[in-house]
Amino acid sequence: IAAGCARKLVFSWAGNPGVGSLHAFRRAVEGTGPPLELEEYSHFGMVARFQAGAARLPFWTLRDYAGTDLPTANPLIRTVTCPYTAEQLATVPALNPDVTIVHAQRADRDGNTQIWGLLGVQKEAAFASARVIVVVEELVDTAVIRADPNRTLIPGLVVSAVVVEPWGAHPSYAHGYYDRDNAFYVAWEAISRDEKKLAAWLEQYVYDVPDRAGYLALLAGLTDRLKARTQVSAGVNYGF
Amino acid sequence: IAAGCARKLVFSWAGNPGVGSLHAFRRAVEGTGPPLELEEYSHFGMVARFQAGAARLPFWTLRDYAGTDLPTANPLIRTVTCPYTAEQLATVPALNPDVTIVHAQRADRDGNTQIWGLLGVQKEAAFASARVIVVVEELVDTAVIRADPNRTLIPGLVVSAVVVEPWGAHPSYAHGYYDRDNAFYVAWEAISRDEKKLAAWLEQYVYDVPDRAGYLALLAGLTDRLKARTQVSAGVNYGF
Amino acid sequence: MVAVAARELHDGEVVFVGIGLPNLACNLARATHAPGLVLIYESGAVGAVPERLPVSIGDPALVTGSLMVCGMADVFQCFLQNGRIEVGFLGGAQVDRWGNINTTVIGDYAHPKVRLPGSGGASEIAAHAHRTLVMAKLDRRAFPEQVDFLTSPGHRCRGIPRRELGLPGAGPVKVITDKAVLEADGTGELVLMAVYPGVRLDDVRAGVGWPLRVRTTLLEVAPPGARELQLLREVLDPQRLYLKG
Amino acid sequence: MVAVAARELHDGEVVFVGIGLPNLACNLARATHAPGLVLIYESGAVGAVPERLPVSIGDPALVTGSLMVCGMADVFQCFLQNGRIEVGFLGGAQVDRWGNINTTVIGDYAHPKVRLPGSGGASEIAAHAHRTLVMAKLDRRAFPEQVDFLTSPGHRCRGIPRRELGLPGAGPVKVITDKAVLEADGTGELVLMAVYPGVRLDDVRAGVGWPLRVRTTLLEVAPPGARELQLLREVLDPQRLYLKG
Repeated sequence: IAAGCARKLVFSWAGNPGVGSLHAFRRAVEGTGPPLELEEYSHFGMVARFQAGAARLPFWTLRDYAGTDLPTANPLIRTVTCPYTAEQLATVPALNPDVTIVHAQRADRDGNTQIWGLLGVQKEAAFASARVIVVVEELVDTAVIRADPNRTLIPGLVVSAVVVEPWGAHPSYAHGYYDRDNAFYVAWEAISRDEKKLAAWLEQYVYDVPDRAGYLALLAGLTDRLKARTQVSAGVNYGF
Repeated sequence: IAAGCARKLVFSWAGNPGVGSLHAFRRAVEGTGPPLELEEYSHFGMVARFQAGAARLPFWTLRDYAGTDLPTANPLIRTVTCPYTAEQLATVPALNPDVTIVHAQRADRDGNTQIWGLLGVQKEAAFASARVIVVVEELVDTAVIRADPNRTLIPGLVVSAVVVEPWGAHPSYAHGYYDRDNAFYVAWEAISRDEKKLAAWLEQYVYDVPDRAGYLALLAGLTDRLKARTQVSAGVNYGF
Repeated sequence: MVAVAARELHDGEVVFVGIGLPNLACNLARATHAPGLVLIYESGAVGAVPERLPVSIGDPALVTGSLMVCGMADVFQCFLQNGRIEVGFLGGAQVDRWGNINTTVIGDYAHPKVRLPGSGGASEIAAHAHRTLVMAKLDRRAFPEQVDFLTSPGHRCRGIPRRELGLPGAGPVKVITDKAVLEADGTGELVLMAVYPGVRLDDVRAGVGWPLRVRTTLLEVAPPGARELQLLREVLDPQRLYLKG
Repeated sequence: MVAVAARELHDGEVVFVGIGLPNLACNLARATHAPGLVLIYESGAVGAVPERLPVSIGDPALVTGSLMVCGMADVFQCFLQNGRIEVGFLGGAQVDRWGNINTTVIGDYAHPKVRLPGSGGASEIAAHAHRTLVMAKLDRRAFPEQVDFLTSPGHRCRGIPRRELGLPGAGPVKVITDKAVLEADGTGELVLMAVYPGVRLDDVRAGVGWPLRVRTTLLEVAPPGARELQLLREVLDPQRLYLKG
């Protein structure tokens, strides 16, 4: 938004998690920054849109929005009548992104991707998308995937590209690899509140770095500070 | 069906997997056995019914049945019009069973249930059901569940009872514990084809055994013949 | 405020938890009278036992040691819409006379004075949780007669009673503020139920944008005990991320 | 028949596999010209590499060593309905002139002469797979002009062309029998494309319940090679569960 790349935001929540406001977003919407078109749902609505997209259905049905102003703010929130009970239920339209980028712990070179910890809507977004790029902490042999197929969330047959980029989720975390850089989120409050600071940050950490390694090189001590401790689960028996 | 317990069958496929016909079912429907009411879907239709039930929606939408005779055979297969594209899509009504019985590898005493290998529609059926009974190979400490929460398929908060019954899936299998008793399925062809043999089998293996242990005692050598070999997966790191 | 909210939770209940004060309240309840609370976070952690104060709804501490992790589609469809959530926590920039909540915009939607983050999962929590608890600081601007934007439904939405809207849950049964506790009366209107020690009725009335009615027997909120304060200050939020005092 | 079906599969394709002969065909193709086939079973195993001949669609050998296991909801919604399945296999008690298949009843639905198992996943495979391959023994009763019950849609259903029904996949492009291979012509009618060595045209016509048309250039099916036979008999089905010869 601040870099002027975004024309429209389709969203259900726009804040800095656990910290506060997203100031560039607020400036745009409150009329003091570059204009930004909005298409707004709730979390369930956005999840439902990805589900419809993943199932290649044109819409998804949910019990939601009765009594709220959200359908007025967004005319794409509509209703359907149940063919059995005749009751009215809310609908949202399918979302089929051009590209979905997923961060995962590991994948093989064919894109078979394993994720543990929180799963979000990554499976649904991947199946809904025309192309999928998976960014992984580790590229593993297919034998690692095949040794525990219940951990696979996204099959290679929907993946277009695998990018191997350790620490690629920073400032967020990768469960089992490194923790969230909370100091960064807290610092972002002051950076994003001030348009000049934000421009300087973009210059230093985005425009002026040649690649991800260059970005990480600017963050001294990161790996020592955030590396995950070891707490490995037991395996299960796939023999028969 | 043969024992006269079933009045109506709601189904999508009725065969002896990999072997052939279910003869008691055929006798009933072909008019030479006790009468049986049918409500017939396809697999996808039945899966969709459980999904609707699990989501507490009255129906589920799917692209299916166009051109087939299934909606004629079953008037509960209907259509809905998409509020965005105006296209007609098939619907099936929600299925909310009174009781769902799930077989699983392990659960804790609160019913938090972990399953690996094939998952079927067990999660959806459990969430759709008024009551859930979980039959497990092993009762484990909650710490075992909490050590690998991504393996939990059914949360204890939807489970009414846990039954600890090793070899409880026989003649089917429990992945990682024992294999399918294929000889049983093959033998079933001859037993079920002949009403007298079937009655004798019910007498010996169902009516005359006091409990599951009694049933297993009749099947000498079972555990040696079918016990799973060991092929344990590696764990993953839950540290952060 | 956190201690007061914690007391509203019964042992064994299934609670949909947000970050911040609700998370503190739930973990305080778990550490005191309700060890069997099942905490569910919208990010997909079920039966979470966070060993540190989660800094976001997606904190890895919510996963490690939890009973189950599921996708967000399951959280909203199989837990919330399915009716498995007994208590939901809500907060917001505006709470009105009927318990409606606004987390979307102050002013007009198209040209807002203040743009807020939006619904997140609040709209559906307000619809489906068996009951909701609202936590908000008492302030006249935060408690208007009617919300500028109705994000999460209360007991009467733009004149229509909750029941007629087909909303499954009972709605916001209590609003816990830093000065008083409001509760919904039989008509769904928020009325004053209890005040904190030392708070005068006029202070509360000054913080509310409608003629606030008072329950026949006004109660006084019991202050947090030593054990509650010690847990909050030394164990649950030692860095004072969310606590002020 | 199995070897002929195997040749229809291209390396790297995503195939929805049933038990029995289709499973043999897929695993023969995987062992010969198409090692990169991705086999998906309706039970939820993706990229299966069964080390033994699966005795049921839920065989644990389909899981161990596979690329992914998912629930059946994902199989049908995210793979099949999503359009990710390139080839589907179908079989049935009746296959008609337009490639419609019956696996439900012989005779009237309410009072059938023979009750068959039903659709299983066949109806939706017929609708959604990019193309389907049908395997059935040639027999006049099995190849009627019109199926008694239309379980799985072919190219023309009760007079309505497939395209008008909005079915996403191309339908049954080939029907592989034990005597001949039929293919759908431009109108969707099954016509004779190739015969097995030594099979006479009259034998094929006698096994079909409609005036069977023949493609301009009738082909002869190449018999299975030594390697194919050896794999089938010694590796894939040594116990002759599905193979006769």
